[in-house]
Amino acid sequence: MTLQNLIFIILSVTTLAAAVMAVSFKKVIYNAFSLMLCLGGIAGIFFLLSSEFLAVMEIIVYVGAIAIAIIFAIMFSPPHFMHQPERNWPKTVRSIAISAFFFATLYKVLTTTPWGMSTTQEADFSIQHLGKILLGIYTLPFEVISIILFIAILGALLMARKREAHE
Amino acid sequence: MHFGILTSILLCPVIGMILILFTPRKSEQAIKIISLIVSGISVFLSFIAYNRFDPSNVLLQMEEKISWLPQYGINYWNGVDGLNIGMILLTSIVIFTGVIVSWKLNYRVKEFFALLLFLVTGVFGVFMTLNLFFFFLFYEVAVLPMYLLIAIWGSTNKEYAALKLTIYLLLGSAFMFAIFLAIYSLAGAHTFDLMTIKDKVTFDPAFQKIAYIGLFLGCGVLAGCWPFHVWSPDGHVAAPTAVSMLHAGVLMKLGAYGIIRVALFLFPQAAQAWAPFTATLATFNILYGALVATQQRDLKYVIGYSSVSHMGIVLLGISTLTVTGLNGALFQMFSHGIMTALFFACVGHIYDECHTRFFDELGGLAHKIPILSTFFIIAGLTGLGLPGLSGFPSELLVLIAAIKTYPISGIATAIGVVVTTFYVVSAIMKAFYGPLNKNFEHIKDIDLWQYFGRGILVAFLIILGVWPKLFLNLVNPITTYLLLKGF
Amino acid sequence: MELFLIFTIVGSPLIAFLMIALLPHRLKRIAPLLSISFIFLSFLSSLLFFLKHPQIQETPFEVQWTWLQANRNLSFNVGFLMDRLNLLMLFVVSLVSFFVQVFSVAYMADEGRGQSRYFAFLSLFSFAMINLVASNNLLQTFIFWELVGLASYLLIGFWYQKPSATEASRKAFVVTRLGDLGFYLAVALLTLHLGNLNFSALNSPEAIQSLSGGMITLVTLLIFTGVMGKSAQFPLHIWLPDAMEGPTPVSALIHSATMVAAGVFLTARNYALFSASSISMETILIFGTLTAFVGATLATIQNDIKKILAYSTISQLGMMMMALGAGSFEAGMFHLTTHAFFKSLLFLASGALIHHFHTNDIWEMAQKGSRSQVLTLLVIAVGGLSLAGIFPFAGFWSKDLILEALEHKPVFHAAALLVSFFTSYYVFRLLFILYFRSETPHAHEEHHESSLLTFCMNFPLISLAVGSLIVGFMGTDLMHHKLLKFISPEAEGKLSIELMMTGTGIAVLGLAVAYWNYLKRKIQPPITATGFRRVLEKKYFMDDLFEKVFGRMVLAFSAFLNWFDKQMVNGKMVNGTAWSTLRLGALLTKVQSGELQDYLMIVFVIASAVIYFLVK
Amino acid sequence: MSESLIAYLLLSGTLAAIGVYGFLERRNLIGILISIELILNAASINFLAFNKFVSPDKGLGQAIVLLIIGLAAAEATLALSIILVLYRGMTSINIEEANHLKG
Repeated sequence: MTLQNLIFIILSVTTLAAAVMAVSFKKVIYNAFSLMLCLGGIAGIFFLLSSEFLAVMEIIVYVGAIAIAIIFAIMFSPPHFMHQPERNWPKTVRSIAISAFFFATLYKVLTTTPWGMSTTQEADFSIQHLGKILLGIYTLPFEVISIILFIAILGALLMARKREAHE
Repeated sequence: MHFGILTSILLCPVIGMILILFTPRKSEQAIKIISLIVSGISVFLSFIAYNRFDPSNVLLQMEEKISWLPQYGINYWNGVDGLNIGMILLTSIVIFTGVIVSWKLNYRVKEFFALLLFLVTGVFGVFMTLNLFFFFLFYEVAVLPMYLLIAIWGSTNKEYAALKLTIYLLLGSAFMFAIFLAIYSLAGAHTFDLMTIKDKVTFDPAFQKIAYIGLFLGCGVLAGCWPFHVWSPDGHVAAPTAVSMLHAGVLMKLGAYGIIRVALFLFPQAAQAWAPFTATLATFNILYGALVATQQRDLKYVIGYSSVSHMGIVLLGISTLTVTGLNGALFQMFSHGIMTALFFACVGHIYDECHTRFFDELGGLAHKIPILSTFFIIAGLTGLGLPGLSGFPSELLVLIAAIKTYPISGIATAIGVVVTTFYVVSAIMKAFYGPLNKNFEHIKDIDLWQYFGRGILVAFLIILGVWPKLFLNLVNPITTYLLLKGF
Repeated sequence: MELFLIFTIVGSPLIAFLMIALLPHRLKRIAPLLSISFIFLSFLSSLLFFLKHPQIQETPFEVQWTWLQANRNLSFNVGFLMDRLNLLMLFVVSLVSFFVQVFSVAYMADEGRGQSRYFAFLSLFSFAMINLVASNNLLQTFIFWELVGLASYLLIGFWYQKPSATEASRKAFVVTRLGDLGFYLAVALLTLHLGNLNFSALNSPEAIQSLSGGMITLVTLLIFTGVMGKSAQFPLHIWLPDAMEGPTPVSALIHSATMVAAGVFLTARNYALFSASSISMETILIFGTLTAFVGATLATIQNDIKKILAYSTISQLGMMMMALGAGSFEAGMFHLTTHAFFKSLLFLASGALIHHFHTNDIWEMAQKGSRSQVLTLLVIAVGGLSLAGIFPFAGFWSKDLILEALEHKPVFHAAALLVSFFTSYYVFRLLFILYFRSETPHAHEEHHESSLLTFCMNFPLISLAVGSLIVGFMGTDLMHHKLLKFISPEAEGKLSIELMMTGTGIAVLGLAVAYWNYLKRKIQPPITATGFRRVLEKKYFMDDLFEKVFGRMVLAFSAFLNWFDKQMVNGKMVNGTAWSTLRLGALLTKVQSGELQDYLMIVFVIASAVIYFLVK
Repeated sequence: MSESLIAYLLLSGTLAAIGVYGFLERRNLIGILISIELILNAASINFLAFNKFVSPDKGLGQAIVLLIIGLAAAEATLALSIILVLYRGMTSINIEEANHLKG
């Protein structure tokens, strides 16, 4: 067992455990914190996949922005906003069954597909390379994502705006 | 292509509709006058077309052809021959009088006349087009405004009737379109041009059989073929006057026309094979419609079922597949169109004045509205096939043809005439004769303008009854030619 | 010139009709004048035509045009045929029409606005009737046959406010149309088998040879059903008594003299065709006899003067048919002619009584003093004696001719004698009641009509009375059988003295019974035997049979169909389809819970399943 | 193990399945949002894993993951504002009450 493998196992277990917590706690705030933990684990996985830049981005954007936004949304809300309904067991069982089936499907696909492994092993995951291609051949997606973000922010503002005049 | 008179006829109502849409809602009189003028122009143009039409020439005349989607064989192709020139004339006459009859309408005038003209566009289109795709298209154009016209301006259970009518007619058109597509692809025609198909394609007998009956029933729904007739009485009753006139007068003919123009044209052998069946259905129509009509208590229902009965005569004439029968059927289409329009025009006035159409409540109207009663009686007499009016020659021709091919149907036709006499005379007796209901002391007879509108129809009934050659000369050469050639 | 004359004959009543119909309101008063002058014009033209062509017997005059082209080989014509039969009918129709119209001026004087409508309809009727007799082919005859039916319908229902009148008009129209059903089919059949409906062609030996015997029988019987409807032959006679709801002059014109005789005329017109089938001739004879008997017996118990005359008309029409059925074409036509005169005379006279006493009931008339109406009673006597077949009135000659024709058929001869007995009985009953049972009128002041109206009323009565005398003599040896020869050049018209004696004897017997019954009240005639009387009161159950049994059966069947249409076709099939579509839709909406996660579950399950089972 | 593709794929698969479970089970809209983030991250892991082991173009996967992160940010903002609006409309963020489409 190499160190890398050990790290991978620890990261995986942490991530999965955090993910399970993120979806199973009844209190939303716990979910949010578990999500942060889970995202941290995923950032580690990214690191293992030799994408340092994305690992950093993951921490910044997800943990630093999205999860925080969620927590803020929870915290700014009135108390009954966070009303905790009783667990609906039939629904839970149903959901578990379906997700298990979903996982089984994925598993079947993953195991039966012959993945053609890449022959070239020299890795060029450098930030420089990424920057080059982002502003080179992938300019269009890059621009598109910025427009999408812009529109999303505008839309979010527009929707969240209080519309007293309309009442 | 010389001056496209057919397109001009077709465009008249379209232009009228556009003008109406640009007219302010308030100026109702202007809207009515626009409708009157455009329908008047279409009558005028139809008469020019009639005049220019050469009956002895059995080929298509006044053809207009514009490539539209030639890859798929969809072309804007109009033309007239003896089969449809009369129908175009009929349509223009009925819409003209229909506009006059709707003169007193005062609810949502703008939309009413716009939709009415739109509807007429579709009817004109179906009658003049020679392309199956456009046939279907114009058919739909004719059907859809009908829904709104009945559901908004109608009476007596109007939403139900409008829905039923629309669903029925769309069902019929679905049948038709399915067959059209089958002709296009399955039978390998690869064009929608009727004449091209007729000249170039030979259909497999098995396909013919299926396609013919599909088309017959599809068009038959529109023609009120038993047992698909139930939409028609309800629809006629619910519709406002002008729409009833157009509907019973013209739209039902559209079905019969479709049978002749498409089904008989393309599948003559199958027509021969199915003839006993279709003749049986037609016989049912005649007797069933007439007998049911005797039981109605609403004046409009009587006329509605009489239409079913009379359309049976048309279908029987077609089913005989003889020159005489076909002539009779075409004549009956024209005659019944005018007659039933007159019927509805009269009943419309009665309903406007008395606010009822039930026999129990009517009675003695002849005291108060003698002219209208006279008109109604003339229409009734046409319906019962009184000589001197146009119903007689057509029924006679169909009878002669039927008694040769299907003697039982022929006898049924004659019996139908007697039953028709009974219900028409009973209707006249109950509605117009007898003591006057006190509630109707105030009612007024039609004024000179309305007199004129209905008078046109009466004049046609009498002229054609006295001198049927006027119409038969139009259709006789083509039917003779078609049947000699075996279509 | 001939053409012009023919057009004047057949067209002038139409012109009168159109002019009256289109007259402006203020001028409606001149309607009677128009109508009368045009019908007189028609009469004059036919007279002129006859005078110009005295040899019309030998060379009939015929013109025709194509009316309707059914297909390449088949066309229908309009045309006019002028031969002796037509001319005779033309004279009768136009003359009787003329007198009746003149009479109507007085009779309908109180109608006001309705008067113009009345005269318009009368002109329409005259037009149709004249064309019916002048036509040269069966189809045209049928056309005008229907049009006279229409005019009759309109005139019976002239007082459309009266429900009984409209009911009667409907009955008349529907029953005659029922008869015409056969005529219609006959026209169609003949068109198919001969292709030429001209009378000359129909009755030519070639045509008769080309048709099979069965076909001739079928066709003639079908035509005869039309005749039965129009000429009120048993059992389709039921409409005629009811038709008396119309104004009396209308009854005089349409329902006694002209239209109802059209059936007899039609049979005479196609006599060669009819003669070719012995079955048809027998049928005609049998139905004629039945009709004559039924009519005569029913007339004996009526109290309504018009009903008496109506049943008498039925009975006399039966007599004419008997003559035709027995093979004597000229006897039938001769009786038609004399009957037209004396029956319209009787009707007009009864109209005068009704107009004066405002009642139809003979007992009431007697009570109010019918004896004071000397002139009217006189002409009724002339007509009545003629009807009863008393020498030397018109009916005597024609009836004798019929009896003679029946001589070789003992059963029918006896029946005819029986009919004469009843005829004479009801005629004298009428006369006795009106004259001898009449009370002296109260001294109430007579309301004086203007002299013009009195003239209008009396002139036709006197003329017709004189006319019916002359017409009778025209068929006798005294005038060299002028009329008979005119009808048929071969006619012999020899009257045997024995037959004359028997006929007169029977008539006198009827007189005697009536005398005893209504003046002396000594013996009870068999007619009052209760059982038979009840049958008579029920009109031989024929009305009930048609209305209650036949009519109700059809109506019940229609009601069933109506129910079927509403409940089964519309209800179960149409609304049922709609309902099941709606139910199906409602069922499917259950799937749509509106909950996002339920939908997502379905998506995931299905997507997973598809992938799972697709991936190998 | 850290050098085998299948390990990463199984990890991402498990993560996705957990996300799906949450998506289907949670009634709280914020919980659903969290589940969606999990699924998105599973996808990101997949992309990077394939990028590393399968794809010859080393930049592509990263670029896509970058896109995903961007989209996730956009989605999160929008989702939160939608939740806010929904809450204003029905004073609850329980998704089971947002069933106006029920037939």
